[in-house]
Amino acid sequence: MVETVLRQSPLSTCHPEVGALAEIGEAGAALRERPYRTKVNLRGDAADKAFLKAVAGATGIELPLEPNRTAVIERQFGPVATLWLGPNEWLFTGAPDQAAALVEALDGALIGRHAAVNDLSGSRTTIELSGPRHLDLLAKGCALDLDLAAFPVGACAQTHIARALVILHRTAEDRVEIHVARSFAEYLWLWLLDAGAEYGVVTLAGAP
Amino acid sequence: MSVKRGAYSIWSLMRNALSYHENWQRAWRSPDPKPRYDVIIVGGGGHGLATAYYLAKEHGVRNIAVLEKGWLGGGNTGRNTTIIRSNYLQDASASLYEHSLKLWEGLSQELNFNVMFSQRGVMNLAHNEHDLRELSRRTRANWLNGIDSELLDTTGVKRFCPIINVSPESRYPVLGATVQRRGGTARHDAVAWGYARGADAMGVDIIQQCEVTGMRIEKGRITGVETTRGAIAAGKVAVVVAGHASVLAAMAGLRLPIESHPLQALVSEPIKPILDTVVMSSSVHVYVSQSDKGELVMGAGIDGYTSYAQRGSLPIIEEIMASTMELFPMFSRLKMMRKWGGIVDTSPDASPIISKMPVEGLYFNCGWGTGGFKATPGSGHVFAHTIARDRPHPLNQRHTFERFQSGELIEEHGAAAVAH
Amino acid sequence: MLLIECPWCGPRDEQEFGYGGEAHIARPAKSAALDDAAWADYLFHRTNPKGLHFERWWHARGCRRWFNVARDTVSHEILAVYRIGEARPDIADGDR
Amino acid sequence: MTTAFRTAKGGRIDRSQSIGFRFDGQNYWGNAGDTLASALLANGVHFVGRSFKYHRPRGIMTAGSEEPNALVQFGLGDRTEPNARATVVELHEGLVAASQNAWPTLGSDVGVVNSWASRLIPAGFYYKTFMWPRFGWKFYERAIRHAAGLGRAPEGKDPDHYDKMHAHCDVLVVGGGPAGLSAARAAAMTGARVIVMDEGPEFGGSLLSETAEIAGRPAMDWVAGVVDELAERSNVRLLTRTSAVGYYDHNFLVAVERVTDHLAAPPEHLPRQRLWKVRAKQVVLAQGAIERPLVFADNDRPGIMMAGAARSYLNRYGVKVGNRVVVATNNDSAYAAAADLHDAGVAVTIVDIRDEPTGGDLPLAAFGKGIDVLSGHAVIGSDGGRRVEAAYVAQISPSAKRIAGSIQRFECDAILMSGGWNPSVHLFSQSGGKLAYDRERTIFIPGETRQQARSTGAAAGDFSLVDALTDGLAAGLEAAADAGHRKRGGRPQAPAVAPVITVPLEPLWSVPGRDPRGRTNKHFVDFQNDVTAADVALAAREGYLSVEHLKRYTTTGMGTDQGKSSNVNALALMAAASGRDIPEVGTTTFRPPFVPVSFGALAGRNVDHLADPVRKTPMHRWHETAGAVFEDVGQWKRPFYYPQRGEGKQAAVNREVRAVRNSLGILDASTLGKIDIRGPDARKLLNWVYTNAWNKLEAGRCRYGLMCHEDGMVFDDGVTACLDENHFLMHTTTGNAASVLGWIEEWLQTEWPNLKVWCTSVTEQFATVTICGPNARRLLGELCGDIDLSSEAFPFMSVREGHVAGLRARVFRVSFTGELSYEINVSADCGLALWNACMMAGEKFGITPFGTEAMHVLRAEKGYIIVGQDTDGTVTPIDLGMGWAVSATKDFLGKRSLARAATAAPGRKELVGLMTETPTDVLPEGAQIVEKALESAPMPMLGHVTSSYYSPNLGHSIALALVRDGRNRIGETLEVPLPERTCRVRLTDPVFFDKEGARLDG
Repeated sequence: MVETVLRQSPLSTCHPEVGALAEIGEAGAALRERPYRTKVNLRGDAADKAFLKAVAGATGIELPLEPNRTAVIERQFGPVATLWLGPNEWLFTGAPDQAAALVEALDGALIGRHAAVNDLSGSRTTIELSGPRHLDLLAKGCALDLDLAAFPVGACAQTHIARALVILHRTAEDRVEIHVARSFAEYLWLWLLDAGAEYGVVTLAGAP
Repeated sequence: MSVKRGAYSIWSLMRNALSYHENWQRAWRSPDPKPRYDVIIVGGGGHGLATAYYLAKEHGVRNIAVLEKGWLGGGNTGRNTTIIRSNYLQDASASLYEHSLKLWEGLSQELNFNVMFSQRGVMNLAHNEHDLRELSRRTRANWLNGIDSELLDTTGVKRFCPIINVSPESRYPVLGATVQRRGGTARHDAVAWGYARGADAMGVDIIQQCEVTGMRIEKGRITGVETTRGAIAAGKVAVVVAGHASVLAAMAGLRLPIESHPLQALVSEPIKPILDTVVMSSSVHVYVSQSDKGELVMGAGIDGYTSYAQRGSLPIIEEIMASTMELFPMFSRLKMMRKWGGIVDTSPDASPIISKMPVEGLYFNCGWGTGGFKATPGSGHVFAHTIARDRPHPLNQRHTFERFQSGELIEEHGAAAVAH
Repeated sequence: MLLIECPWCGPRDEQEFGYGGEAHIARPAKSAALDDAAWADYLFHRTNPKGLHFERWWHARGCRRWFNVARDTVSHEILAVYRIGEARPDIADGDR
Repeated sequence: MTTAFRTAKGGRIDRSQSIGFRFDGQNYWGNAGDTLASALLANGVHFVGRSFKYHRPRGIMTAGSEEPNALVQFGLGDRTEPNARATVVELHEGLVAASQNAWPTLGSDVGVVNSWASRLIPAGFYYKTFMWPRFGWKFYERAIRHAAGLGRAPEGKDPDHYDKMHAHCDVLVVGGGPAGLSAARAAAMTGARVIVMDEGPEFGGSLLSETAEIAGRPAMDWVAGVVDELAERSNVRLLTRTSAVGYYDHNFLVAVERVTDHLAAPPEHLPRQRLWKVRAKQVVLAQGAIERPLVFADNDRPGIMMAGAARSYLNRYGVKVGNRVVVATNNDSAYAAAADLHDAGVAVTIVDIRDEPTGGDLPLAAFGKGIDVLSGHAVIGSDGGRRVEAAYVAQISPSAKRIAGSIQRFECDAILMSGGWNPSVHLFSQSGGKLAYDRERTIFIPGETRQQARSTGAAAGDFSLVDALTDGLAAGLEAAADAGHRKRGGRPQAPAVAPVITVPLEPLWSVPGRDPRGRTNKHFVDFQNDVTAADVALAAREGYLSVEHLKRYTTTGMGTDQGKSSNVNALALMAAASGRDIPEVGTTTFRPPFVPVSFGALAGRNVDHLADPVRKTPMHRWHETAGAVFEDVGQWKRPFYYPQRGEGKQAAVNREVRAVRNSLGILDASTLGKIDIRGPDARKLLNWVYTNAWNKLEAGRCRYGLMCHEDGMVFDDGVTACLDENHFLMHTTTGNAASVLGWIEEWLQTEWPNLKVWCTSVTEQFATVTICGPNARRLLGELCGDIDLSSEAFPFMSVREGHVAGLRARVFRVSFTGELSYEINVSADCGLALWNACMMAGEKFGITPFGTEAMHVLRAEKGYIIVGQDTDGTVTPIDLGMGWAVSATKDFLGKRSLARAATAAPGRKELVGLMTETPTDVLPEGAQIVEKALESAPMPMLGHVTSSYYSPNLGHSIALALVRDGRNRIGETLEVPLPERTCRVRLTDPVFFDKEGARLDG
């Protein structure tokens, strides 16, 4: 596909080339872009059992119905995380280049149902934030309670960091994924670097 | 009835110094309410007191009471950032504010009370093409309305206010501005006190700590008010209570096109003079001037939710400061000393209602939103006329309550986005 | 700074929300049949009470859902949060 | 280094570490652990400033953040800070500070003339004069402003940066003294998340200045133990140098941490200050108390200070504030200061207003030490110049509060005063809590609370150490329990402390002076703003009776200290002067911030390159490289025009405009809002939100629509494509992308929850490249093989899917320029690739990138409006001449408003075209239009120019305008008065170019 050769992520010029510094070392936090990851948005009625069943049938994913929680399943190309974005909205995230297949599967399964599937892979990029001080760094711009008890592994939230709207997803105790609209990505990247300077922050080579 | 009282002057000040200032008289009396007044004005802020003053002075009405639930000037009069200008867009607004500005220009002498009207100029900044176009439109309308206004380019801005950051590298660089040199600031409390003293001298009863709790209406006509100090009969009742207009309207069974919002302002610690004009920017949401005490006086937009609490939320202040840092990076190490909130009554077209109401003998003056202070003298003047003659003054004939039905609005959002 | 409980996402800072004014103002079904005064009442006139206020908010920087809030406009205390379509809770001014 | 007033031992300073610093050009030595104030006092320097109005010499009055007098210009150059309180500035090597409000020097200040003229300038004098001549105020004001202000602002940009931090906890404890630490420890034991913050560099609060013992050991040992214990707990965060400044709704508190102000060389990676924004489930307020001055004649000379402060300087900093001191008091607490100073070898005389101050333990101890005590006496005045030299003491008759006997002069070098202590209720008051007046103790204490907060210790009016420890502990446990955390096992106990018996103070709000009417000497109430007891009496006399009038008329409490030490005295004096009770006068509402907060801390990181997000399209870097000049459109940067070497704006725009009309232009339209709309009721939704009808739009076709708010005024427009029977893609203007979606969601969710429609923003999913001009089809033909581009197969206002330059694309054949035009959407990641492909393939057509300005000219030639430029929120579709887009049959949002009396009336302002008589005359946008220009203003205006350009294609300027009754006036000539000339303009149809639309097909 032409796309995979020519495409450019919004942060492609911000982080070091592949093979450059890839260690967090003494730094308090590390930033890494995870470009091109699949992001498919689904709208549908959570109260409609047939809808939920159709989605599960097509994808094997049980849509999370609890607010701000994710459901993760393993696929051969890696995990697919389904994020609750609203009572009738979810976001599937996973390895790059899976959107077309996912959209097709969903569209196929949801024919005749009131649902909307949109490939939004190009509209957002993902920044992974990790390191011993990553939550302190986040707390500088994010008003959510990020304590493990309040925001456990598997939690997600739509909120804002400084002046950028984001979707946060705690993927592990020591890391958070931040999905950010591409036009805000550079701002957020620079903001994280600036706010992280106090702890020392390294930028790792982008990797999907 | 009128009250004889010595005039204020440097001579009276010297004379009183000889007696250690122990012989000054009260600036106004504290009478008990009478059973009946020809006109009751509800609200002892600048607008209400000015209304009483002009009713007594120009319309010969003498039997007037001003009822204030707290202390004079304790509402928005004493809580605003005191900016005065008349460079409004629409003819109906511009003529009203210009009328007011002209009254400001002689007000200290008129009242024999120094309101410290300081014509240091008011500058409105443009940060993008849209702003430039809007300011150009407003200024050109001002010219044809006979209102002084100038268009400045970036160099002109820098010359007029040398400490402004006009770097093109700024996030929202300064592309130009308008300036109204006759605009400026005044001492807000003094306006209330000056009108109170003047009205009192003409026999107006100014009654503080007297809250109106109900309206007496018989056969579609107002006959008086209930208050925390008893019922008071009145021929006419004029309500001018800013943030609380809806509350008073509800007492008369009316709903207004008004929402009450917190509006915050703040002052810095006093510093030596650095800013000799008023700088306003509607697209980065800040306005700032420096008081005669040396404090920087600043404000921004309203809080988003309705409220009757005289306080707002922190983010508004954080936004003001971020904007301020863009325009004045040198202010960073100065300190906010005090901040406060007022309750502003916002109308759909950002223009006031100065109007007769569906109840006979009832008049409302409200909806000034964030910009009422500058209008104080003019508002009182035309409102007094409206009350006395039971019909609007030519300058407020479009500021009716009914315009929201006909759709003949006086749209001033552009000019009033952060209108102070 | 208000802490508003989104019916789905739980308590979040005021900054995540947008204010939508007075709640329970239904759009007149036959707007053409209204006279100018009735239309103005729907369009512009508001209760704007001092005290208990039923109002709409939306979680603009979160799940983007609209919902209703019963809030005291003096103390800013939030007395109830309920979803669109749910009945106005039975709270009277002074119930606190 | 010898510093004359440093004690031989004791205190919490590091005697091994000498620190050199400079004040007013003079070099001094202090020690690590000193504040600037304590170091100056150690050097015997009391005189550090001049007062605001009278320029009277002033000294250091307190040892805390409530300091009204000792304000200094701290630091140099761009790091200088005006009005820093010397009492909280921590000493560091090389510190430089200077006095303020004095010229040319502190010692010989010309402003002192104000003091000589002070009789002429009582409170509010300026309201009574400076009114003549009428324009004189300008000149008077200049002089007044010159004299006003305290410190100087830096001249350059702040080299430091500022941080913000959000935090959440179960229990926030404000104040790290005995009560606060006790509360924090108890709360922490329950497992609750606890934050405890204190203003000072170390915890301990009042204990830092105490000699008391806790559990049989020095109190600071207990503090150290508790702090160590808390520091080890993972559920506790300890913050020092952190002042809680604001208590907002819903238990949201704001605090400022001073991170580097105390460092000689701040590391670059650290912020200067950090603004903490804490959301706490429960709050314990334990901020202690602030001592009240006594209001006696000349109570403001350098060397006159609070007794508690003197004790603090002695016990905490190892500084004697004088060698011979007179202690003036009306309560027991000052006896502790007297006793400690006595023990340090200072000659002490206590002057107590009370007749029999014998009941309390502290006076007993002082008597025991043999300290002279004059009971029933008061300090009624002072003598001295730049330093107090003597106290005047007289017996006070208990009944009349008059001077009863002869006046004695006590030589001294310091007078310590104590008028009792005010609980620090500022945050409590900010939280909406009501204050209650305790008549017995003459203090305001926290009353009914409005938030999840409790006050404890001295902040609650419980001044004893025993109370602080036990009440603090209880408050901590209760707060934790209310936050859902209970202590398992036994209840912790407060440590044992020897109780101290105190007897009540005896208020004497204004100490009589030698002149019975207080005429000759000033009795200061508010030290910073020079408000005297006589000023308060004057305010009462003139009727400024409410507390707010008092403050505003006299300026009491309006200084940088916000009246922390003066408020109650002022209230009491007003009460006395107006024959009322103190609570009747009222309490002031305490407003944030508790202490002044730097602007920088409030702005935080939202400055410089992070001031506001810069939104960039996927092709942004290409535009940059091509030398584009950008325009801010909301947060977006859009290419405005692309000047070639040496080209000005007009030349560049002309070239770009011609290129589009003559061959081919390319525009980055990625910023347009895009909303994916799906569902069986999608058409119903479109029918509601657009003024025109959408029932018949077929799949693959596009339609233009106008949106109105319910007020009937146009607020957005754009093209919506039907992708499938139930699937639409809506385009909005760049600026309204978010608000249109929000508006639609609002209607859907609140008014039409039964409509089956899903809306999803896809604005950022697609990059949009617009190619337009006669050669657009040829270019697209070269890049796209799977879409039939013929006019029949792909007509104007339709959409197709296929591949462009090998990229999956959706192509819209729409036009905002009047030329044959395609808008190509590809995944945003591939926007640059598409752009590059177009540029390469378009080279042979002379493809020309054009910016928003050329786009504006092109659309204006066609009479296409820009919402927000040709409309302003007062314009209906009818006014725009777009009645054709308004459905007569269906209802839509805003429709009813169009029928309102004034909205439906004839003669409204309508969109027309304008042609100037002189072709090259380009009208300024915003210019006003009149029937006939008059000699002078006012002139009745008919409308204004909304858009105006030079059209290189027509060789003529063109303009759009809103003109009253404009469509009926087409053909008429009107005038546009400009400052330098008047332009005559002919009203025309708004479409200037290709009226028949022939060019749309290339």
